[in-house]
Amino acid sequence: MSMTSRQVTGWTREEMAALVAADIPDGSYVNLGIGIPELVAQCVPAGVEIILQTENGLLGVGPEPAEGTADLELINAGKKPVTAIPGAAYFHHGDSFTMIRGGHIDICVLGAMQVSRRGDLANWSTGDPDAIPAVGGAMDLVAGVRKIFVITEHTTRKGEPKIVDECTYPLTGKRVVERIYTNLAVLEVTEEGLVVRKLAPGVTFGEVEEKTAAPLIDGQCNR
Amino acid sequence: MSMTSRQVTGWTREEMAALVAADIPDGSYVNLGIGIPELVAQCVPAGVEIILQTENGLLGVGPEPAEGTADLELINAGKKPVTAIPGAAYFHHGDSFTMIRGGHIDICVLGAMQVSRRGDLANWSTGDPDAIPAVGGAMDLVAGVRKIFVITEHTTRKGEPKIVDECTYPLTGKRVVERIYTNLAVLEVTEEGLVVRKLAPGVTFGEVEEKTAAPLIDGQCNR
Amino acid sequence: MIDKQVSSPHEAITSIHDGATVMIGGFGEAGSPIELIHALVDHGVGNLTVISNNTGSGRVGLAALIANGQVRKMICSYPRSANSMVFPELFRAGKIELELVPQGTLAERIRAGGAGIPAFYTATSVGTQLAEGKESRTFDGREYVLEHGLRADFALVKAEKADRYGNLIYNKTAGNFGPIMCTAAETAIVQVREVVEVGEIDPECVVTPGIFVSRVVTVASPEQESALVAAGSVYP
Amino acid sequence: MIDKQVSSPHEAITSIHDGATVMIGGFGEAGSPIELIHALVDHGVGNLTVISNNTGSGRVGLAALIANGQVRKMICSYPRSANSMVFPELFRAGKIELELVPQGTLAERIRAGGAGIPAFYTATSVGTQLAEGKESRTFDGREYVLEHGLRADFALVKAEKADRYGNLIYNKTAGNFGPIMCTAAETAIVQVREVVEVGEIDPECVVTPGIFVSRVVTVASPEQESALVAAGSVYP
Repeated sequence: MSMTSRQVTGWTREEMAALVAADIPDGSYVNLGIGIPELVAQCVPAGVEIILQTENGLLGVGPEPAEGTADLELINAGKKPVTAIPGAAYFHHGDSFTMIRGGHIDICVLGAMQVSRRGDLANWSTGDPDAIPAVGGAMDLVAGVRKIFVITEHTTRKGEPKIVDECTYPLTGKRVVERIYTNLAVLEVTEEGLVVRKLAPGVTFGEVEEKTAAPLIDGQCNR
Repeated sequence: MSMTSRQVTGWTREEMAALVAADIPDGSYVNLGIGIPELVAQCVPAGVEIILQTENGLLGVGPEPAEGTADLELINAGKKPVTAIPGAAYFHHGDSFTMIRGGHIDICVLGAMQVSRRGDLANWSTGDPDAIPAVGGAMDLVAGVRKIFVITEHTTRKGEPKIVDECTYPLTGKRVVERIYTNLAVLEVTEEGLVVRKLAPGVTFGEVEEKTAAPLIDGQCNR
Repeated sequence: MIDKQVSSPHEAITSIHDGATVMIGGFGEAGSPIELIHALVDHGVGNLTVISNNTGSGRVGLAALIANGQVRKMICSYPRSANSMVFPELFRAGKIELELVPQGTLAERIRAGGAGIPAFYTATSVGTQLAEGKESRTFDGREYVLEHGLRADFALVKAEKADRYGNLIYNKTAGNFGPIMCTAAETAIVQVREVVEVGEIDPECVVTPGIFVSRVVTVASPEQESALVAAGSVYP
Repeated sequence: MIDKQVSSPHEAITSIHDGATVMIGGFGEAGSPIELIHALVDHGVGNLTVISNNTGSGRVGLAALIANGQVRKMICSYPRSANSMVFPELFRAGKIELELVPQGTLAERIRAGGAGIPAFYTATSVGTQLAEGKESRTFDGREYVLEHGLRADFALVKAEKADRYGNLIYNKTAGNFGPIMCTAAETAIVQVREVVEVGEIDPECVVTPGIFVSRVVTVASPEQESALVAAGSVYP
């Protein structure tokens, strides 16, 4: 057996999405961010009905359109063609953000650049002076939606921690994230700090600590 | 010939309404208050199309329903059954007052208890401590509609002037009235004061002055 | 499966508690959810703050709720109207509180409450008694007053059709305050003439998307308030 | 007789003047009024302030207007997207100004402008860079920032159908900013696929009542921005 640090991979993106989906109560209204969060839609357990909102004016987002049936006027916030379920509703941006900012959406699942131990989220800008700043609806979602779940790789491609003591990138919102689903663990943001609730198979608490730039509390649920 | 002060009656209510209607440009969006203002709808000249809004959620108010066809869910702000013209639109109170408060209605015709020389309007409360205060949409209309026309008898039933130097009743809005149509005259509120633009047949400027508790300027139009 | 239907007006309103703030839709009788209000009269909880444009007529519907002593305070724009005696009597006797709000400000406060806006500025009421004691501020040379968003624990609303998701369409001018009240209440309770299959309401024509609705109850043939008043009915 | 129809996109936009503020509907290409924008490119006026969620893609539509040097300032939430090069280049070169606004705040500011509300408080952006320099205030223990209503001289909007009164319905998610922009512009100019007879649009389904619309022009088969971009089109 080699004693060098082994490669820790943990859950796949689909497994992460399935973990998020399993934590969404039946009947929830959910907004899914662009990227990995979109996978959550495909992982909703049988018998559970959740309603997806997209901020560009649709409640009741359905699956991707079948090949050749895409409608350029029926898209999601990522500007990809989608479909609408029976019982959907279309509305304008004013009404859409009444839903989001008025606290009517139960859960929003977002990607992250960084999350702090207190639940601060940075996911819209690297702060690079040469970058074109673009925020979209991210700040509205974190300010208005009841629960914010983050789904993200535990570290950047370069191996740097994304879960940190304080975000160094510009914030999207302060103290907004409730749970973080990474490839290594499921973490909850609590008053006491970041609690590890679940570890990916074969991953140890110590390994997660090593890849996290904030103190962690071991609070695994027996489930 | 008797030398005692003669009875001055001037225009009928229908004639007053016709004068108002003649001053509404083709294509205008108009809100009519409860009472005498409602008569304006019937006086729109042939070939002129105006669109009536009622604040309880209808743009395109039509005439009274034919006998026996009243729909209790199709009413105007006075809670009377109305009809809807082809090309009408229904909407909720939020959108209705976007029209009113956002400056989208061209003209509102209202009744008055008092109008001051500067165009202050009092038409919602006598200030009687025993009265039940009720304001409805009057303050929104005077604050938001582009032009406010008042249609009213020149004096109260007791013969007291309704056009006054300063309103003694609680105000609906300050400096909001543009024109006043009474049974005796048509008056315009200007920076210089109240200008009499038109006199009812057989009525003299002096007679109007006598029944008005504010200084008047004789500025009759030759038309 | 999401299904917001409940079987009776009584079941729909039974969670309304003493001291609750309740928005009630309707402009006069048009859109007034009379069966839900009557169930609330039967339910009997008190100290309610009711937000509604009017105060009802005769001794049925909202007027019956007030006559039954269940309402501590009314927030409305027009508390007197033809056949409205209950509120005026109690108000003169000092037995009910009134917050008088211009109709458009009332609508906007409800809409703001539903949209997460705690306060906004409006020109309505500037220079009048109703602006007294309110903060004012000048923007671009015009004076405005600060008004606050309104939220409620419950909304009672009447609509025309719903589906099991709670998507709603209304009938003509009976919509009025209903759609904005659904957005501003923690629990929006709606009586409809008919519940249709999911997919039957055109998604382009939905007025209240189901996200704003908690419970739906079918009242196929609602009572007409004016007919009850004309007949001299007294509820209960 | 009221008839808001004009005969061409050019006629529809010809009153747009140098220095005007112009709201342009659309979320990406969905709802982007490309023929009206191209007419504005031909028209050639400059120093425009454009309020739109994005900044266009390729070298057609809004991107063409920007590339043509007609836009002094963009007010938007998401100025970069796939195939968006024109704005980023000019922005990096300091040749165009950007006011970055969160999407919901942008929508609410437009809605407020249309509803006569000069300013309102929102929780969005609190604690972030985008709240810097803004007034903040606490209501019920939560912090909010003050945001101002937005109005424009003109709005360019794409809808599905209109009648001669200017009543509009939209298509699916192509409505997006269109309905609120119509309310917030002095002159709302709308391109539609079809003008129908008065009475053909169900009054319960009208999304934009005609009062908010000044001009309507039929563009039966609008260009698809993404197809033009894929083909490497450059306008003009």
